[in-house]
Amino acid sequence: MLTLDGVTVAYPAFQLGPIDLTVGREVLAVLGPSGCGKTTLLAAIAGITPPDAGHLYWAGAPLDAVPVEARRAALVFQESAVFPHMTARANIAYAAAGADQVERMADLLEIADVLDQPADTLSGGERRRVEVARALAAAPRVLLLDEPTTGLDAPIKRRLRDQLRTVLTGFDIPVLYVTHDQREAAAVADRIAVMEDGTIHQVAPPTTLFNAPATPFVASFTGNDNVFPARVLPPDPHPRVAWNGHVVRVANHDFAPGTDVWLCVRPEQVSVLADGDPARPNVLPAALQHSVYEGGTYTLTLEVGADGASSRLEARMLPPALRRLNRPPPASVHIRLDAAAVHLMPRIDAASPSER
Amino acid sequence: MLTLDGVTVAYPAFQLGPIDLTVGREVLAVLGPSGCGKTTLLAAIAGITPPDAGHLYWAGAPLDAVPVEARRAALVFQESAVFPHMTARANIAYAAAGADQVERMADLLEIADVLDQPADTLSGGERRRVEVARALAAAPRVLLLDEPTTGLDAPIKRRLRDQLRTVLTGFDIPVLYVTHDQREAAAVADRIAVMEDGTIHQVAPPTTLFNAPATPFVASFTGNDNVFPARVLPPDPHPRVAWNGHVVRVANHDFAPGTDVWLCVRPEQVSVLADGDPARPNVLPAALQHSVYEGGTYTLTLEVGADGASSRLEARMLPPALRRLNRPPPASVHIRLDAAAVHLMPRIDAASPSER
Amino acid sequence: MAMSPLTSRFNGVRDGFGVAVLLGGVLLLYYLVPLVALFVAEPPAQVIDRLGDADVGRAAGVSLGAAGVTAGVSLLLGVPLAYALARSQRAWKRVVTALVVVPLVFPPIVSGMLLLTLFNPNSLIGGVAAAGGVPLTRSFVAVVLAQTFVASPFVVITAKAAFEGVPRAYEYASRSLGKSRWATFWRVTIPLAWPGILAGVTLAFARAIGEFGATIMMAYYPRTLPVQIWVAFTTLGLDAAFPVALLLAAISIAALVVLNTIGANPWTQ
Amino acid sequence: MAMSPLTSRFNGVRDGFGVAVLLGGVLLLYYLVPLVALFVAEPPAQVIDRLGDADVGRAAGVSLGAAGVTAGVSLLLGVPLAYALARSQRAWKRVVTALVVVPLVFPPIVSGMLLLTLFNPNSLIGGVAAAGGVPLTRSFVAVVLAQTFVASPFVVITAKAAFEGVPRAYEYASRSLGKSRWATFWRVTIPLAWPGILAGVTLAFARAIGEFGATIMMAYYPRTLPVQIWVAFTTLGLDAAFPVALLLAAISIAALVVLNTIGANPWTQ
Repeated sequence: MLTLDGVTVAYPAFQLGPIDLTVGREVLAVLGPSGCGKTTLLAAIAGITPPDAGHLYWAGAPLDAVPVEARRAALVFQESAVFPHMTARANIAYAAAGADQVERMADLLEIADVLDQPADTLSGGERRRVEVARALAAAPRVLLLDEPTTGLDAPIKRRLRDQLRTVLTGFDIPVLYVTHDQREAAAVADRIAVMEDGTIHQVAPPTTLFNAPATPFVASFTGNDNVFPARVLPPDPHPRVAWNGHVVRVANHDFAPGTDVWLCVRPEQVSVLADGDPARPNVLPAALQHSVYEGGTYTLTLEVGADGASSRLEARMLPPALRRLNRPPPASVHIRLDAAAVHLMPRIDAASPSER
Repeated sequence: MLTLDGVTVAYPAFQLGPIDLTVGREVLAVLGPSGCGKTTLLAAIAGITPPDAGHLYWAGAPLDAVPVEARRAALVFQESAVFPHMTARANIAYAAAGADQVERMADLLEIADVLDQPADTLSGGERRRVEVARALAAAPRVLLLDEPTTGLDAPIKRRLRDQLRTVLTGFDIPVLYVTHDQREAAAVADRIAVMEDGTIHQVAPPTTLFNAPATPFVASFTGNDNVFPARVLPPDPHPRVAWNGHVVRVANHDFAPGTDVWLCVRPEQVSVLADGDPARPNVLPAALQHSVYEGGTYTLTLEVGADGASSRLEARMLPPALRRLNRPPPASVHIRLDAAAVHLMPRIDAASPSER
Repeated sequence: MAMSPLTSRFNGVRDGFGVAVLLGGVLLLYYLVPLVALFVAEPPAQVIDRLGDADVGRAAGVSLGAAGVTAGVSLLLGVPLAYALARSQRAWKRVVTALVVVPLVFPPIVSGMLLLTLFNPNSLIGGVAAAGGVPLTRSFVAVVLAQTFVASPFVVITAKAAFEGVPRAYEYASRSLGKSRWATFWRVTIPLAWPGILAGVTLAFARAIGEFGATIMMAYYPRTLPVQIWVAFTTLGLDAAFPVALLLAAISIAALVVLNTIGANPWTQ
Repeated sequence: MAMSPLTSRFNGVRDGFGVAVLLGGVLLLYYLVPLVALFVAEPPAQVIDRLGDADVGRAAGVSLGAAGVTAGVSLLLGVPLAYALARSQRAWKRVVTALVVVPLVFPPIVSGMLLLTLFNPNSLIGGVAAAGGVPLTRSFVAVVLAQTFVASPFVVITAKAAFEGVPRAYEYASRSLGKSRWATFWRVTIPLAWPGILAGVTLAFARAIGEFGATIMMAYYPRTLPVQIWVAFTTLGLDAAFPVALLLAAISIAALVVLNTIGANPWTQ
């Protein structure tokens, strides 16, 4: 088990941390925009960048004085650090305890047929797999993957991602998997840590993170721009908020009545109805403005509100459901929000999250 | 209107074309994996790379002898070619006819507030917008965009994409928009051309391309791995095929009974039912093996088949539908395939497309 | 984030690299000590006195003048060649580049001898020129000829690298915006390559002003500063040569400062 | 796809760039003609005859021996310094790099004078060494000292660039796999930087063997090939010096061929 206790790395123009984090035998995705400090975090764990403050522990023992080569935290680099002057086999053998281990890793990552190629003749996907095989051949205590699928074409990326999930599950060690792709993070990880500007916003399992983001940044970075100001109402006994002149039932929360909050709901959780009964709870009239086909799914833009206040809401639909809806935009429709999927976040600053 | 007639560019290890293509006042996305010749195609249109064979025409007049600077085909580069020794304003003014045009373009692309910054202090997203503003300021006849959103973080990418769609629609000129991201292509383009190894597999509007791919490659590159061998049966009068021991009604087609074909159906078009009546057409028993949360949507893996033949099928579901299904894997379920969404492709080679 | 986390903090040079520091330190000391000696070996009064000498003044004039002309000629002839080399994919590019490098690796004395063979008054070219009143040896022109041969390749090589460092995307973008090749060259390519070109010219100037072997063969007269040092050393001894060397060293160090200020010193990138 | 479509076919050098071809062509011709002259100016028989001379043989021995030792010393001392410079972010990196460049831009005659000031038998160091039986001027050691000062920076600068060209990711990856810093250096860094190091050593060798200004000040005897050329030229004339120059030129061209074969010629990258 890897523990980070207040780990801080200070640069002139950027500071990572303080980071408190515990990683068990799991795949922890580190998700965030470029420059948020993801790679610096890996460098601190690997021992490349010593923290300016805070400590690292492995199973309770401090790591601070342990040099890179003794940490057993194997790194896989973004742009691939497969040694170009060796074959794939020599790369893996470089780290492996024996020749049979090379074969085992090659089988595991399905690169047995390219083992004797020079590294610089490998394709992008093969190179990443060789590097993962090499890292695992070193029998690491921790595996650190820095954007292992970056720069690959979509189908190869998908295949590598699925393969990594299978392989990593089998190894049962702490894995930090850095990525900027929220879909990849969700598909591959047991838990996701979302970072911005050197700090961690939230650490949670994928479904929690996507459906109950801790901050507007987490919502936005997980592809959810449906974040709106709302005010908590007294329960009736259902928890409720006032939003754009409507009363909306929401998931359980800890806010006192009268508190200003952010209301958020994922586009996938918004049901669009051709005919709805606005007398029923959480069924609201809406204007369907347009829909965009995004390859597989449709994103619908809806205007929702009453009494002069209104918000632009996105909904996601699959083609069969849109066919059944049968309301080409612009059209008047209703939306239904599942109370359990309507999540509240504390609203501290007054600015709209979309202005960030 | 831009016309390509048998345009071919031959390199020692790679050949583009022959390409026949007509681009009207539309956004044509050019979609394909890296190295498929997308950028070479733009270079041929811009006049940078003269074709070895074939001809280019603008409104019927040949372009072959027209040099780059006289083609009025403005290029926007993948890694951004904003001139680093100028401010954003000077970059746009470089191409513009007058100062008011600079302001107009800056307003259009929402970069008015960074106009006087040196280009090398701009963020990635700003740089792309400056470059698009500069290209449009030259009043081009054709706009050529080479992966304009590459390397940007997801939320910025989404915003730029939406902005480009709006701006480009307003300009009403032929736009070639090169990308490797099928979602982006679908969202931004009127038509999509899918390329592989220097040739165009299919040119079609997004929904056609995604739902009725011309080849297994197009299916795979648009995120659809549900491609399976099947055999055409005589109509009853519904068009039908035999697939894995089942009889499946399919969309209208031109294949003769007995023909070997590829059957394909997008994951979003597969309905998963808790209780289905297999006596009804296109309702098949299936084993739900596992489901993966991919951030917003779930991808379900199902085994479908009878009489010893079976296939692994993917289905995509939104969280509310999965909640209603209420069948945690592994489980026995049924799937229903909408006949109109089951598409057939010619099967020439015997290999499975997944072995490609 | 200003710095990449994987390159910004390498804290390991110290541990275990004592050997490197020791071996490298010997070398550094070997570069440093003569430099220190240069500035302390003779009392300033003696140096200033000797620099007032008319011979030294004349030699300084020849050196600066000839090196300036050499730098100008190298710029004028070298930059177009550099651009052609940088922007060509043809097979001749390799052959021509190899030819440009020849004067750089050639011993200066050999270069001087070859030029003397070509330009001496008994040769075809030298004879015609001398008859026309422009002697190509033992003249200011001879100094420029010698310096240009050994120094101009610096402009070609450095400017070529600078042009190669300007992504073609910039040029293609400019032309796709309707600007001609010529306008693109002046408004995009040259401004971006300028630091490298300037560095090349500075290097050529420094090389020219310090040139000895080729110059002494082509032009014992008029004396350049290096030749003056040699003459003073062989006729009057080390002490007499010293102040002239100090002057020449100062010019070289000034050129080095210019290079580092431009930020495009090709030696250190 | 082997080539990037935006860099592989630039068909425009020809049109409108006649000026570049003309100006550049003049320069190329100026490099080429002396080279041609070198190989045609004297009949082969005469050259071979002169090369049989005992003086020439002795000078060739001194030159090759001293340049070899210089190359070896530069490798041993220069590579560790280059690695320390390449892998350090400290402020002293800039200062030290500037110091290393000094001998490269210094006029050779000045360098020779400084070394002579330091190492002549009347100086502190030179006196002690001479008393110990190792005279530091007019000796083989003197030649090596002169050559090392002017030539060894090539190894430092070129090897530094080569080390900087090895991404640190490779070293970090190796160490994260449990390999020590030392093992990483030998198994990852050195193999990847090797072409550059070799190029630096070749350049240093070529510079050393052609060195004239510094050598003639430090060691008129024993004669190196360049000094031999100078002596032959001043005592017997151009024709007598020519065959020796041909020999020296051949060695330089051989070094150039080695550089281009390694594919890491720092002059042309």
